[in-house]
Parts: sequence; C-alpha cells; structure tokens
Amino acid sequence: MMKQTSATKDLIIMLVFIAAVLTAPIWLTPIGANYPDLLQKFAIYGIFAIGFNILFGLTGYLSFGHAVFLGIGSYAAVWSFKLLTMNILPAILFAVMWSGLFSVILGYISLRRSGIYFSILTLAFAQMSYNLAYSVLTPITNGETGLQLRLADPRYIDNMFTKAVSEGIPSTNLFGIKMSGYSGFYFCAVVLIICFWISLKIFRSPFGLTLSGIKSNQHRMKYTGFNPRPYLLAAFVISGMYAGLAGALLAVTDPLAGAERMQWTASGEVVLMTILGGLGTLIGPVIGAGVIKYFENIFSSIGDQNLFEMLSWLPEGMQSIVAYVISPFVGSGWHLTLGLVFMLIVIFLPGGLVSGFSKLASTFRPKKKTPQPVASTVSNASGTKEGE
Amino acid sequence: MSKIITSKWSRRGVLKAGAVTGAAISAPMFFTRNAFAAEFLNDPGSAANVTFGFNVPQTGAYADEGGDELRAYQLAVKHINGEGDGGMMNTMKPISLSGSGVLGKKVTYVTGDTQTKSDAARASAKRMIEKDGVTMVTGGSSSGVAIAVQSLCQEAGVIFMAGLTHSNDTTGKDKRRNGFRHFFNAYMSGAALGPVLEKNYGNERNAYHLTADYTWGWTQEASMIASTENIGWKTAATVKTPVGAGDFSQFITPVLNSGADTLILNHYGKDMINSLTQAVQFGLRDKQVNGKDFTIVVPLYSRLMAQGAGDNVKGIFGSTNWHWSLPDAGSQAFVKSFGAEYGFPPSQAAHTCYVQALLYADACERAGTFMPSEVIKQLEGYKFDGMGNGPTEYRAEDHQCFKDVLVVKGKENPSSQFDVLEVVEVTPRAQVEYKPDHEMFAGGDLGPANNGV
Amino acid sequence: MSEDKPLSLEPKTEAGEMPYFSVRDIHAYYAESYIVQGVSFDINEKEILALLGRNGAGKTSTMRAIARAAAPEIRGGEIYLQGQAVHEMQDFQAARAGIQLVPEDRAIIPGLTVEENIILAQIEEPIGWPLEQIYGHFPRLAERRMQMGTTLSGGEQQMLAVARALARDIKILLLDEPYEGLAPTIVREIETILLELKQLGFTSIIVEQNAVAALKLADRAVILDTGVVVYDGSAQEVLDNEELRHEYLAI
Amino acid sequence: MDAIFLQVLNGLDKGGAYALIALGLTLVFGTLGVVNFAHGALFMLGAFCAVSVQSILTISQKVRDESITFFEAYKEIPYLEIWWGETGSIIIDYAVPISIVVAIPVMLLIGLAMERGLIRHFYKRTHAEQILVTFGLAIVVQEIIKANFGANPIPVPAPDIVSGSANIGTWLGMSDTIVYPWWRLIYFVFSLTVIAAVFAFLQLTTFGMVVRAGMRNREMVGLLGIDIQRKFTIVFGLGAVVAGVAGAMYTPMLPPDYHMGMDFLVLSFVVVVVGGMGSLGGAVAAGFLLGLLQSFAAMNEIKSLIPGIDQIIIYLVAVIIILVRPRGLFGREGVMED
Repeated sequence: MMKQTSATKDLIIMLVFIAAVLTAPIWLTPIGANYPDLLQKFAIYGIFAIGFNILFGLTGYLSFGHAVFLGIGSYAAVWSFKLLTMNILPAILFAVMWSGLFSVILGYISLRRSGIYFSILTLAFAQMSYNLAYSVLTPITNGETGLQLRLADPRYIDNMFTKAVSEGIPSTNLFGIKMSGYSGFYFCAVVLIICFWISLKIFRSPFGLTLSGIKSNQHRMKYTGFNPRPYLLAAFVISGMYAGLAGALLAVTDPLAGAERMQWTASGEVVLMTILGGLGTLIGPVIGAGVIKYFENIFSSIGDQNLFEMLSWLPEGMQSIVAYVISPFVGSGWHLTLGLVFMLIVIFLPGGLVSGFSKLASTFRPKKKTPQPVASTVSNASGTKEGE
Repeated sequence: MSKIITSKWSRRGVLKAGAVTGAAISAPMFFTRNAFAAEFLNDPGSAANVTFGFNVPQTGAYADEGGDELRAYQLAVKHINGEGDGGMMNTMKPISLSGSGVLGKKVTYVTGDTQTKSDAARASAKRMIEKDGVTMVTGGSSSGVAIAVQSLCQEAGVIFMAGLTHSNDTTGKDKRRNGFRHFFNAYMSGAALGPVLEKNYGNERNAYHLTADYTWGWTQEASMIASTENIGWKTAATVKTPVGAGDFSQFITPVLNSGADTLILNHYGKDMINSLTQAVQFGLRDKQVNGKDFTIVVPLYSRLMAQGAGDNVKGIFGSTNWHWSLPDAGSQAFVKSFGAEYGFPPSQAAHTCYVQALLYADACERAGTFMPSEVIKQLEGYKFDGMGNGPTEYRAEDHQCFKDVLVVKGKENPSSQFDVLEVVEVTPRAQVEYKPDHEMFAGGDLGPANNGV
Repeated sequence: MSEDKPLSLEPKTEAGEMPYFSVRDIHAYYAESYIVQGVSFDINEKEILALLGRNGAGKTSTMRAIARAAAPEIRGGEIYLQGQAVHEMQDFQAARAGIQLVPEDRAIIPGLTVEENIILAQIEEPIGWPLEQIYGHFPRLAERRMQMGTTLSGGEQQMLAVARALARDIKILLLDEPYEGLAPTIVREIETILLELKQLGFTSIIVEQNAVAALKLADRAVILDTGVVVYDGSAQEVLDNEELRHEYLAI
Repeated sequence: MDAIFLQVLNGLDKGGAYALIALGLTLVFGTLGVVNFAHGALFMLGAFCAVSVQSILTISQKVRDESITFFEAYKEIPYLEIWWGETGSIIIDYAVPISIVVAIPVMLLIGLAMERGLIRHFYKRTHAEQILVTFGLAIVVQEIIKANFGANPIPVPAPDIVSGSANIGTWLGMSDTIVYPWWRLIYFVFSLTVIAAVFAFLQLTTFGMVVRAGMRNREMVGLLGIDIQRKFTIVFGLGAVVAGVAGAMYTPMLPPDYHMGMDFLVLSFVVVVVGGMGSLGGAVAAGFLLGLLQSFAAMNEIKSLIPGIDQIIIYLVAVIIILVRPRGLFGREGVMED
C-alpha cells in the first residue's frame, strides 16, 4: 500500500504523525491514558518497536534478544547519571554508544546464521546477559534490586559546577528542564518523531530496498554474488541503537535500570508489539507498542469493581453473568486477552492492525481496481503465502 | 473464579467502591490539576475523597502474599471509613481516627500489580501518582520492589508505606525520608534467632548458607552470619542462588559433602518452599554430621510459605513479624475481623499492610493535612500500641519500626491447616535494637522530605 | 480399485471417447516461477512416452505435477487418469489412484533397510507385486535386504527405486532420469529391466537426458521447450528428424 | 569423589527431563517441520494434569474447624477419606502415579486438538510465523492455567513411600554421604523407559517406520500413497504425551506453576539445537549432556574458578554449537542449515 511513494506523501505522513504524537495528551484523555508516565511509555516503546521493525520487518530476521540492548541502554544511562551528570544528553549518548557497540558484537556473531538458528542465538545471548546481570555482574547492575541513584553518587561533572547543596537526589534534566511529567513526555515525543522520520527515510532508501530484497529473496541475491551480511549487520546495529535509545529514555524519565528489562520475555514483548501493529509497516510498531502498554497499564487495572461499574447499564441478572464471562479477560487476565488477540492477528491478519484498518477502509471506499490474485501474495508484508 | 464473585462482590460494597474508584479514574488529571495552587502533590483540597494506592503483586511468585495484602487494605479502608466491626481501630492507641474517614474525607483506593518486578511496580505506582492522584502508595512483597518504589515516591513527593520488605537496606542505605517500614528486618531476625539457636543447637555448629541473590538475601545472610558467629558457630560456605531458580538440587547436593551440619536457607516465598522441600527430599534432616543431627533454619518465615512447604517445616526455626495466633487484643480483633470477612486468618503480610494503612491515616488526621512533610513529622518517632506487636516506635533516624520479634517453629502437630507455626519466643525489642549508624545500615541518608511541588 | 468412486465427472474429449491418461493445458509454478506453461498430451494404455527437452524445459516439473508432489503448484489445467481428476488430488491420493513416480534422485529413504523401503510402498492399498516376486525379479536386492537402502550403489539404488514402484499397483509409471549418473554398464542393466517392464505392459512416461536411450524404449515422444509442447509424435520420427533433435534436444 | 558422584546423579535426572521435552519437540519438528514454541506449555499442562488429579481426588467436605474460635473457619476432609478411610488416603497419596495414567489420553487429545485446530494451518507458513503463533498459543494456555489454578506453585507430593531418599552410597559400598531422593532416581529411570518406549515404537512398528521415513523424506512417503499428514497428527499427539508425562512426573520435584512451560521452553530449544534439529538420538544425548554440564557447573569449585558459569553454561554451549556446527552434535547435514 506504500508503493507509490512521493515526497509529498511522506511529508503528509510525517505531518500527521507529528500532530498525532504531540496532541496525544488530549486525544488519549477519554480512554484514561493521558498521564505522563503512560504517555512516556507509549513514546519510548514506540521507538523500541520502530527500531525492531527495521530489523525484523525489513529483513525477516526474528531476534528474540533485543531487550538486551534496551537493558544496556538503561544501565549506561543510569551510570552516566551516577558518575557524570544528571543532564540527559551524555546519558543518551552513552546509552546509544554502548548498545551500538554490543549490537555490533552480538549482531556479528548472530548473523552468521539465519532463520531459527538466528532466533535461538539471540535468545541465548539474551538469557546469558539476563542471568549475568542478575548474578555475577551485580557490582554493575545491582542485581535484582536494580541500579538506582543515591545521594552519595559522585556526579563529577555536576559537582564541578555546583557545590553540593544536599537537597535530595537531583532529578534528570535537559539543561534545567526536569525530565519527569509532561516535559519528559514531550522530550520523548520529539525523539520518537525523529526516530520515525529516520525509519521512514530508511524504508525509502536504497538501503531499505536492499534489506527487503534480502528478505524476499536471499538465495537469488546470493547467486548474484551479493553479500547481504554487511547490510544485515547495519540493520541489526541500527535497531540495537534504537533499543539502546529507548532504554536510555526509560532511565531518563525514571532513573532506574533493572535486569528484568533484558529477559527474553521482554524481547518477546517487542515482537508482540511489532506483529500486533503491523510488521514491516511504518506506523504499525508504534500502534502495537501503544496497544500493549495501554493493556498493561490501564486494561490490567480494571478490577472486579470497575467491571461492575462499567456494566451498570445492564439489567440486574445480566450484569453478573456478563461480568463472570468477561472477568477472566480483563484486569489481571489481560495477558490472556493479549495472547488471544495476538494469535488471531498472526492467523488471520498477518499485516497486523494497520492492514486491518486499511482493509476496513477499502471495504467502505468504492473500489477502483480489483487486485490481481497472484500479485497479492507477492506483496504481502510478512511474506506469507496465504493458502489452505 | 466463582468464589471471588460470591465473596468479594457483595452488591452494596461493589457499587459504593465502584462509584468512587470510577470517579477517580475518569477525572482527567491533565485538566483538573493546578500545580501552582496546590501546596503539595495530589492535594485532595476540598474533594470529598482521598485516594490511597495499593501496589501489590497480583501475578508472579508472590501473588498469594499480594492477594492477602490487598484483602487487608480493603479491610483497612472499610474500617477507616467506619464500616464493618472496626478491627484494630478498637485497640489502637493512641488513636485520632474516628471512623469517619480521614480529615472528613472518605478513603477510596486504587490497586496496581507490581508483578514482583521493579519496573512494573514503578510503572503502576506512577500511574497511581500521576493519574489517580494518590497521596500515599503502599504495598509490595519484595525488598527489591520496595526499595525501587520507595525511591520513586521520594522523587515524586508522596508517602510510601512499605509492605512486606525485610532487607536491611530498605531502612538502611536505601532509606528515604518519604518512606516508612512497619515490617521488621534481617538484622532483627538474626538478633532474635541467635539465642534461640544457641539454646537448641549449642555453640559448635557449622552452617552452610544458601542465599537468594539480591538485596534481601545479602543482608539476611550477613545478619545471620553475624548472629551465628556471635554464638560460636562457624560458617562453612555461602552460596548465592538465583531468584526463582525453581530446582535447587544442584545447590543442595554440595551441602551433603561440605561437612556442614546446619543449612540456613536465606530464601523467601516460592524459593523457600522449593529449597526447603528439596533439602528434606535429599535426606538432609535424616543425616548425622559430626555426631549432631543435621538441622535447617529458615530465618524469615511466613505462614503462607509454611503452608506451601507442608510437613517439611515441622520443627524448623525461623522468625516472623506477626502471627495470627497471638493472644493480645489487637491481634485478636484483627483476626476476628479478617476471618469473618474472608474465612481464613490473615498472614503477616496482611497484618503489616493493614497496620500501615491505619498508621498513615491516623498520622494524617493528627497532622491535619495530607502534606507529606507534615505527615512525616507525625510519624517520625511516633510511639503506639495495640496493633498486635506490643509497644511500637517508628524511629525518627531511619524510619524503621521497633518492636518485639517473634521466633517461631514449624508445629509438630498442627490442629488446623492454618496452624502450622508455633511461637516459641517473643524476643523483646531491646534485644533486636541497633544503632542507626550500625555498619549493616550505614551509607544511606534520609534526605529532605519531598512534597512534590 | 478406485474406479468405483470417480473423483470427478468424466470429461468429454472432442472425439467423445476418453484417453487412458491425459494432461490438458497444465500451468505449474514454483512459488512465483512459472515453469510449466500449458502442457497437454495423451497416453494410451501400455504406451511408453518419452518426455524430452533441454535442461529447464519443464520435464521434471511436469512429472512432479502429474504425481501431485507439493511443488510445483498447479494453478491451471487438468489431468485425468481413466477419467479420474488427478489434478484435484493430493500426492497420496494420486499414488493410490495408480500414479507412481520414480524420482530423479531415486529418493531411497535413509535410515530404512532395503526391505523397509519396499514395505513402505505396500502399506496403503492397492499394492502391486508381493515381496517374493520383487526379490525374484531383483536377486541383488534380496541379497541386500537388511542393508540400509542408502548404502547401495547407484545402480542398485535405481533398482530399488523401480522395485519399490512395482510394489505398488501401477496404472502409470513415471520414470525421471533413470539412467542419470550411472556407469554405462549399469545403464545397460537398468535398460534391460525397463525393457522387461515394457514387455509386461506398464504404461509409462520416461524423462531422460539421454534422449536416444529413451527413444529406443518409447513408442511416442513429446518434446518440451521452455514449458510448452513443441513436438508430439512418434518416437521413431524424432530419431529420424535431425533438425528437430538439434533444435530442441541439442543432439 | 562423592561430590562428583552426586553431581552426576543430579545431572542425570535433570538431563532426563530435558531429554524428554526435547524428544517431544524433535518428534514434532522432525515430522511436521513445525517450530513449536508451545511445547513448553504442553510440559506445563502435563504437570497440571497431576495437579488436577490431586485436586479431584481431594474434593472435600467442609467441616467447621472447632480449633479456631475467632471466626468461623472450616477444614476440608476429602470425600475419599470419608468414604473409604485408609484406602482413600492411600489413593490420594498415589495422585502422581495415577495422574500419569490420566495424562496419557488427556495429553493425546490436547495434542491432536492443537494440531487439528491450529498447527496444521501453519505447515506452509514460515518458521517465524510458526514461532509467533505458537508463542501466542503458549501465552494463552498459560494464562488459562493461571486463571484456573492461580499464580502460585502448587505442591504435588510423591507417594509417601518414595518421598525420602535412597542411601546409594551404602549400597555401592561407598561413603554414606551419598544419598539421593527416591523420586529423582525414579524420574531418571522413568525418562529412560519413556525414551526406550518411543524408540521401540519407532523402530519396531510399521507406524514407526512410516514416521521415520517421513522424517527423512516426507515427499517420497506421500508419493507412495501414505497420508503422511494424518500420521503426523498422531505424532504430534505422541509428542504432547511425552511432554505431558514428563511434566506430570516432574511435579514432586518442582511444584508446578503456570510459568514453568516458558522456563523450560528456552532450555528445550537449546537442547534440541545442541543435539541437532530433527535428530531424536541427538535430543536425548544432548538432554543428558546439558543436564550433566549444568550440574557440574554448579559445583562450588567450578563456580569459584569461573564466576557465573553455572548461569550461562547451557546457553554458552548452544551458541558455540550453532556457530561451529549448526547441524548440532548428531544432526544430519542439510537439516535447517542454510
């Protein structure tokens, strides 16, 4: 659907995206998702998913270990706060550098294999990092407790300029602007917009086309003597740096880094986000990230009481029956709903929510031309054969 | 599932609670909050309600404990608002609460799921603070989570009343001005257990530690080593085990040949159930080493855990913050109230959380405001009684609660499924007290109070 | 026999009568590669057809399409065997209908003995020659019955592949490159076996790089070029028509 | 020396569990070519078969508990004990062995339903999509279990008679410090038995021959008139049974919770990869090998030499194997190699 690209079309996409992101605190109000922490999470995990999509969506390489870079980004950022300054720019810089460095190493090794072996390699690296962060690397990671700021942290750069006025732990800031609350969100939002723009550029560039070429026809490319590995590594590192950036922003808005950010199920979550929203589409991952974070934070807190409240328009008897039926799916059962939705999407809607929307839109729009059956299987975003 | 519906969803309570939480959820903070007018974050001002945040593990390894905590909080809210039989409101002294809410406002609450993960716990606490406008966050059943949420509350500017957290660090090097802990800590467990172990097992033991690899485990291990070496025991080895390891057999087999005659399990929750069960399966308790019967010690006990480990706990010593069989009036009133509501006795986690909620409400009442700095002043150095632990004090220097500590033993002949622990000694407060600058607690600083504006 | 329940209505040919086996305008794809681009031919009972053409002409693909292997995928056209619609079948249904492919690579199954390879063919009805008859015909296989199939020599593997086909009740036998990769002496041996089969009256299609050898065996020949039929006529004529051979077979 | 002997034993029973899970996973992968991320969930379901059997056997009557005076408390007396007294208690005591018998048909049905309902529609899709949909299924299954059984582990004890430990050292005339829990020994023997049964089934029956043939050359088997799809449906059921009984038997060693499937999943994939994808023998060998390696890595002597090695040994082996020999220790050339 994004076939006919033109500069104006991209401009429109960007403008709509910018408007949507910056006005999020307003239009998310009716669904109760307008508070800073959740807005920040939407933006941060949006960045994470956009980056992941550059690898998985474009090349088809399914990494089950990307949360490692998220974790490394967070640790690097918190250490920067502890050792240097509470200004977030060095923290972000270090986070992206470190995650980039690690993704070069892990990517170089993992990309020696493809398919399921690649997935398992990344999975194994993720578990190793997680287990080490939890055990022997405790001096760096503070283990299960998570790396936190302390009053006694040196903060060398900060302390060079201001001489210790001990008024509690200073907050993270961008040259004095506090990075919590809405200012934190708007900072993340700007970063998200930039990341989205970069992703758009990558999708449109010859580099992006090469990557999709690798996905759709690696064998043919090999015959032509083309070596895909440098391109794959580049995609891997870019997505690793996106993850590191996201990890840094997590620490920026909330200066704590925990090892559970690196667990393989955390990597699984970004896979869920990308697939849910629409693999290989530009906006899909952001939508997927939003949906999952919304589920996790709002949907999950629908307790039995709220449920009754919401169903109060039903007649007496119906109320408890309906509540009984849907209560396993809401509140603490939100994972169940998520799992079911995810399965339905993988089975029936391989293009994710985005393709669902466009399908829906096209049924209401008068049809101009009927797509050719053969061509439709070729251009399918996830490269699947739809068949019996 | 049906159990929950019939018991928890009594229609009256549901509608009432639903209406208020619904209102709290639907009010968009973005438009209503005026940051300049308020003197402190989430000032309820002239609103009819004040909201508390109950942040407990509803999923994950500590979900049972979390569920019990939530029950206790709900009971506490009822009692503060003047519903039910009043529970410990009848025994708490001194008391400023009158059963008409706090400062004339009805108490409502929001709940969150910590998943026993620092990240998730902070996210849900943030939701409570930023979206639901709570003045206080309480709960948790892991020290890692408690420390993480405590520092968040400090940064945000609300009060944190820690739930079940036993690490020395919570009120030691990670202490915060806005956080308070009613639960006892690892040092206290060690100090209380030392003399009991000496009396029962003598002075010539060789102890092997298996320790959960995080803040609580480390401080627990250090406390137990200090206390056992003090009575002449040796330490054969200390081995860290990953949290949630599940199968501990590979850590237990080396114990058999280590020459140790005592195994100290610095584990909690699911880990303790598994490691203890497996240690018994490996025949440790049937062994004789150095002419002595091999023995196991579980420094931190809870009834829920003991129930989980079944017969394996019989005769094993440990310590606990509170037990439902205590005969004092406060404990009895609470057990009666809780039992009538839910059909089983409360756990120590439930007790701690119930007390925390009441203490906070009472402090606000005394302070005449919800402003954290004023509430903190009321809680620091506060002495009270009638809450199940005898005379109790919140020490001003580190916000740790000081009171008697219970040494318990797995009961040989339980009379009911809840009657798994027996209290062997109530260790007086003086014996478990320490100086605020004790080496195990040094390195922290309460810092200033934070009102969030 | 499967005639009892025809899978589809009998098609009407122009002449009004049904050929024994007929391929009508089939189009087959490997993923997006369009390989067989509308191939049609008929075979009469007991006839042997040589399917010829250069490398990549679509011979093997046509055979695999007839046997209903998973690839190539037929996206158009029809195949009928004694009136049954083969194009609507799955691989195992085609095999039960009497189509038996001896694939190019022999496909002797690793991990199975010679005998197990043959027994495997006799699990599903209808079965052809019993084990004794096969061993009688192929004494070399009888000697090596307990040996792993894949440890046989190339010629023996080809024998086993043919033997395995005979273990099923064959209506039409598809031989894909039976001489490929075999030493000339072995080729002669296989050739003898195939001649015997001819005498026994098996209807067959044979694909073979060695067109001359195939044509010696065949009654008729069909030549494919880039997925379409360019010649359909007697085998003898191809042997005689040098121009034809040169243009399409490069011999 | 004694310590090493114990670690070997420890590695063997752990290895037995790994081998059983990996065996089922390999059966499914080798025949159907499906990468099943829900296989761990099958292991977990097996364990919950034991939990269910136990809770069915202990369906109880509520009796007012007079020992609690503060409030109305009830204790639960199983009907089996009320009706049959001592015999009832014995039956409850044998919940785990009984659950094995129950788990076999139940897991077979679950496996067949899973293959029919979901897996078969994914044969032709990419491995990535298979991973995704089965990952989703695993989440759904574990959440259903959580909704019904709660989030906490549920202890399911072994029968009383084997709940203690065996004094192996004394039997073998070695030191009396070598004691080992009966149930773990039983588990090891049980895993060997199941493995032997699976191999016997594959080697000695016609059906097994078809399966072996299908794993090596699926196309040719189909071309010989065999409906391999239908046969493989049963193989999927078999894989589910193997995982299920492995899970049911594991419950006395580790009280099951809803998350145990995910915990074992990563491990079992690692085992399969190390053994060689599609190689049944490889799965078994790698299971025991990794069990032993993990057990030895946990020895204090080794840990002090290389800190943290016990945490990563398994993954480290997997990484090395994939890089150096992608087909695994016993895998055949060409299977899943690019």
